[in-house]
Amino acid sequence: MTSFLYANAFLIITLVKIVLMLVILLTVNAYLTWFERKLVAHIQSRWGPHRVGPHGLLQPLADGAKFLLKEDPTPAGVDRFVYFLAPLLSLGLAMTSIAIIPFGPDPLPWLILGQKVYLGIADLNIGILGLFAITALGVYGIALAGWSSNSKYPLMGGLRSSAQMISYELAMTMSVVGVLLTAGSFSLRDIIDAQKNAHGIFGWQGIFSWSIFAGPLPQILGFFCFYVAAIAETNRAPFDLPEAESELVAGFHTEYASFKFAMFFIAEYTSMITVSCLCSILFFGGWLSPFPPSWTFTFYLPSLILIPSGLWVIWDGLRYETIWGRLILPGIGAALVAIGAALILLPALNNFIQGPFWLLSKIFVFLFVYVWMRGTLPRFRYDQLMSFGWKLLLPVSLVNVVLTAGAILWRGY
Amino acid sequence: MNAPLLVFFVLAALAVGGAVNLILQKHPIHSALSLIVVMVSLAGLYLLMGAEFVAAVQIIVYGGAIMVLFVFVIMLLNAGIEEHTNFSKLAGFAGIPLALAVTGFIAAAVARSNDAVLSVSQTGAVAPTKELSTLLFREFVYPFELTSFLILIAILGAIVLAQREHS
Amino acid sequence: MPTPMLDYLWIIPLLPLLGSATNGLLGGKWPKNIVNLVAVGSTGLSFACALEAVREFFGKGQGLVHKEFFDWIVAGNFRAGFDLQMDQLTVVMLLVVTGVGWLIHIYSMGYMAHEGGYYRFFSYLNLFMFFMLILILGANYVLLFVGWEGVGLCSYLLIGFYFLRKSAADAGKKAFIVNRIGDFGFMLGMFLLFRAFHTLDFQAIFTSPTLQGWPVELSGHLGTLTFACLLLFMGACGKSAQLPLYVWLPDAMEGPTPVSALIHAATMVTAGVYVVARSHILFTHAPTAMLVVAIVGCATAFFAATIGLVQTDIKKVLAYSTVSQLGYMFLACGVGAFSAGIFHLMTHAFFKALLFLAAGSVIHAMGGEQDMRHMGGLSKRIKWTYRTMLTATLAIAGIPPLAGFFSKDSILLSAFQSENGGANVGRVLYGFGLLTALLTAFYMFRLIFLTFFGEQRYDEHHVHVHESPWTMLGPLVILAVLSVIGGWLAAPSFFGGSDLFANFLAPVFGGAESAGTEAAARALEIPMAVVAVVTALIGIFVAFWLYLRQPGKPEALAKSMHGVYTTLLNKYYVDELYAAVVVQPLVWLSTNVLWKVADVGAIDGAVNGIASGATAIGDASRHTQSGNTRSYAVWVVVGAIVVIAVIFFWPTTTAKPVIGMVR
Amino acid sequence: MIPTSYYLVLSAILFGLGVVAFIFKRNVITIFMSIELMLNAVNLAFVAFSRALGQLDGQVFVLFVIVVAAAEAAVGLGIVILIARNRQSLNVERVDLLKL
Repeated sequence: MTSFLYANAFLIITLVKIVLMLVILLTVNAYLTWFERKLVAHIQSRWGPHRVGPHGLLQPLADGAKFLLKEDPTPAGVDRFVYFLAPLLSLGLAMTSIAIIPFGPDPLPWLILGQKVYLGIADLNIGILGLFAITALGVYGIALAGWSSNSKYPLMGGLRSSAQMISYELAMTMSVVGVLLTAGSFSLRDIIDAQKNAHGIFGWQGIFSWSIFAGPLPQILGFFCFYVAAIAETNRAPFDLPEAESELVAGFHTEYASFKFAMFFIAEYTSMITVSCLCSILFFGGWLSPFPPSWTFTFYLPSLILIPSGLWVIWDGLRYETIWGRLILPGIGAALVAIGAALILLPALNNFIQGPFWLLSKIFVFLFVYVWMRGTLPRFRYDQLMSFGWKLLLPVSLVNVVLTAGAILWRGY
Repeated sequence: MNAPLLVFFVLAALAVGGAVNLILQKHPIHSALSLIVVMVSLAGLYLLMGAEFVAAVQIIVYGGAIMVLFVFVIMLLNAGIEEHTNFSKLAGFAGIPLALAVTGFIAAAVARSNDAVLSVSQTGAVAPTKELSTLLFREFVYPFELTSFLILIAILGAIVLAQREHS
Repeated sequence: MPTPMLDYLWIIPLLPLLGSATNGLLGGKWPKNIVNLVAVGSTGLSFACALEAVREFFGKGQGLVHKEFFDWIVAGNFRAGFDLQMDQLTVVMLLVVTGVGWLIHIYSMGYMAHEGGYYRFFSYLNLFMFFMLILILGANYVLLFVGWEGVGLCSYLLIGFYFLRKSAADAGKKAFIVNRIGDFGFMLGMFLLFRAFHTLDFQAIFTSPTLQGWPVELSGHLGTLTFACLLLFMGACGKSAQLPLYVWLPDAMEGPTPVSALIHAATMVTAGVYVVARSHILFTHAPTAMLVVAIVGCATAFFAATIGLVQTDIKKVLAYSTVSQLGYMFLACGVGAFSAGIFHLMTHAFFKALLFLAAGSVIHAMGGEQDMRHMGGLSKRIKWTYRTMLTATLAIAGIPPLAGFFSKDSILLSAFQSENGGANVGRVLYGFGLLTALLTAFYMFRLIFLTFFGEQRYDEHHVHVHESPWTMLGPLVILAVLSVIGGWLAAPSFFGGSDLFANFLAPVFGGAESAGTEAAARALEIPMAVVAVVTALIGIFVAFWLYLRQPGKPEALAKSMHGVYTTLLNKYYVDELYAAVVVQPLVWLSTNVLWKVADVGAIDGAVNGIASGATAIGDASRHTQSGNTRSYAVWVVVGAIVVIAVIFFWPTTTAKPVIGMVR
Repeated sequence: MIPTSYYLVLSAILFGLGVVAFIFKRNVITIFMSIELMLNAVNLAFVAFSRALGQLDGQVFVLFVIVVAAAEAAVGLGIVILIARNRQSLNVERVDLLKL
């Protein structure tokens, strides 16, 4: 038995990783919706969900249940196969794209089945290209959904989204080229390492060596183009024309209900996460700490954040209206404090945690910006969208490529 | 029956199946989807051969751009089931034999050729993208530039063709 | 010392070519002044370049400048390069061509002002300049021949300039065809030379040991060189209108007068003389050929002069005088006085161009009237034209101290002294030359008197006589000056000095000059001159007496000597003769054999047959065009299969490797 | 492991299927797709050879083929749109004005 395990350790570990990743991803997605609703609500000075569970913390569960239990009608005259294929495609591709992202520099502190286990499922050495390949296929889900619903609003939505995605894919790919030129590799790991070694402005380490600030040419333009194009790729506000309620009801997924709709929903949030990952990895040094490596005390930053917030949660929980809140919130707080304490007590674990900690916090920041934008910006008009993509983003990203190449030649990287 | 061979056969079966399905399907969208399947599985084969960059480009350009364009056009024209006219007698009776002849000829050429290369097994390190790019931008730089012109002209042509002449 | 112009000698011919191209291609749209600017500018520039080149040439010291610019024909060991060369002879020709050519361009601006096809005219004229310059600068017979044919073409184009007038078109054709006959000979001559020397480069031939060791082919003995020279001379006869190929030149007067001046008096027609002078070394090796040249020249001179006596068309008279003057030049070459020939060529270029231009001015004044019988008494009305033309006439008549006197005198002298073919031959030649001089003086002054003196025989109301613009008169004056002073180069030889011109050309002709012994020359010089002048005066007096004193006389004479008169009037019926002997048979042959049988039967038959065959095949095969795309697809596939089959399954012993095919 | 000839035969089969589609499909767009299919088959052969010969030229050619295919698709689909617009049909057999 064990011999079998050891023989196919790689396969088994990978499978386990995949399952774990799925679970985590789904949870995160769920709570991302909660986070978004809360945040948008506060931006619009509302309370947002606060009925189900303390601070509406159980709202995602409620939503999930609703998605599962609602009636799932299939409109007449749809192309059944494609109609069912479309959501699967979107979700599947969105999920797959996460698999390429590495979440930490070092393997786990302990061996499993005699193997070093890295955070992250597959580490292709054409990583970023593979990612783009997958996102490139992502358009089918939406387009086909729009077409197969055999109804005019979805068709419109589908057409729009496929046009939009093709247009912005170009800009997105182009804007990354600068970083690739600097790093000289497609592999995400190599890209991050290149940023670690790059000496930044004034030769400072840490934040100033990230490729947005450092490198032959700071990739500010590149980042701008990439982020905007990526938002458009994920059909998020202010580029969410495919599902523009005011004109297309719900765009491509008008005809989808309950769980199939949920799939699109999850796919969208997953791709949001992917994009955030990419932004932080390509431009913000991935898991690199913003402080110079010499500042060892920053290793305790996770704990310093966890413990006070845990304490705050406890304190807040004790003053909560409902009995449930007064029971659950302190529990969470206690858990946070415990983790913080554990990090202080186990230096090995603490060292291991640094990379993921920084990466995750960066991802969180970008997700925040996502929601922030949605809460703030109005939606583009379609022609504005197109002209923006073709006449501004693409040229700018091309300029960025040229400048970077020139800088590399000039500064002899 | 080792793993790569297994993978090869799976992908090959996928490709062939997709191609057959392309022929059998009546609706262009379905044909397009099956073609996408073919392309993706070909990309898989490229990966198997270690041609990672080509595989990626295959998916990005073919799958992500060209086929999207096809689907887009199908959606735009709202193309329905293709009507089964049979005006061309010639195609009717000569089609299958001809296709068989092409396949047979090529296969036979492969079979009866005594070239050592044919028996070379596809193994070894992955094709380094750096070398590929070096080749592309050193030896093949003129063709490369020419293709850029080609693309430009194609874009213009597409625009000119597709725009409605508004009087 | 740097010699930029010599290093870039090709610029001199290139400029007119550019001008020609510019005018010919774009000039149609342009206003006249721009066309003028281009044409006159280009020729003027090339004249300036020529002057600069000559200056550098002298600065460089005597001797030959030979530049190879690029290979043109290279076949085996034969090389005909675009090589230009420059020696004293070239200098003379170059200055004459560019200078006179330029003046005539200026003149043409005025003369052609009211003509159609203005730009066309100037384009042709520039093109002619280009080819003429190639002709005189070329360093081998092939390049020379290019220029030779080129000027022929231009003269054709310009004679037929008024191509709507049938006579003009015919004259053009005539000139062209007659020239072809000569060129045929010229080509044969070249082939012969190539066979003998395995090269056609001037220097290579003239300095080749083959030629040095060549035995002089004595009179009566016909060797390769003799034949080659005779053939070359045949070409020269064609181009320079000598017997028996002179017939085209008088008709060439159909062209515009500046053309007659430039091409048919000053430059092109002298090409023959130039060729003979250029290949003087060959000729000196072939006395027989020289004798022929001399005789033909002399005969032509006399013959043309006699015809000139009775012509009434002012330009025709000049044409025949040109022919006879050319005869003089050949006479000079024939008796071995090449420098004298070239000298006469130069002076003749001056005064004959002047004569033509003045005649053009007269015609201009008379509103297109060319018949002298309808002129008269113009001397008061158009003074400048009169004065210049009188100068030229005196010059051609050989009155000292004008140019014509010196050149003609030296020719006669050398003719008198030549021992080639026995002393008597020289005497006879001299006699005819003298007689010709007399006739020349006579008909030229006949022209003057008929045109400018006596009572006016034209109608005031129809033609209002007016002097020409200064664009026309300027060149006249300049040429007049030249034809006065042009001869003084040779003057010192009379006052015990030496002939500067001959000395100047000496490096080229060197020993070839068989101008007798200096002492004998000295002794003869003065008497000869006196005789010649007296002859000329007699001629002038006769003309004066006949045409001013007793205007009735000429008709009476014509009556009395009716036969002679009509014969002369009809130019000895040469044209008719040619028509009967050559033209008619040719026409018959081409009509009945070439046209009716060969062309209609064979060629057209073949063409039509092919066409109808194609139609039939197309009609048969058009049924494959079903218009059905899928069928086309099938055909494509069939083609693909055939290709594959051919590539892979072509029967060979061993199976082909796939890669071999793929690579 | 996997002999090159496998790849070649596979590409031959795909090409043949492409030919079949090329002849038997009536829809212009589908015919285009069959052409793309044939191109893909050729690409496969290219990569296989480049791999077997250990030189990358084949892969470069593949890139060129892909570019050309993209251009062809752009123009071709433009033409298709025109056809659909003018003849209200995508059936190639209905586009047969070029008759005797």
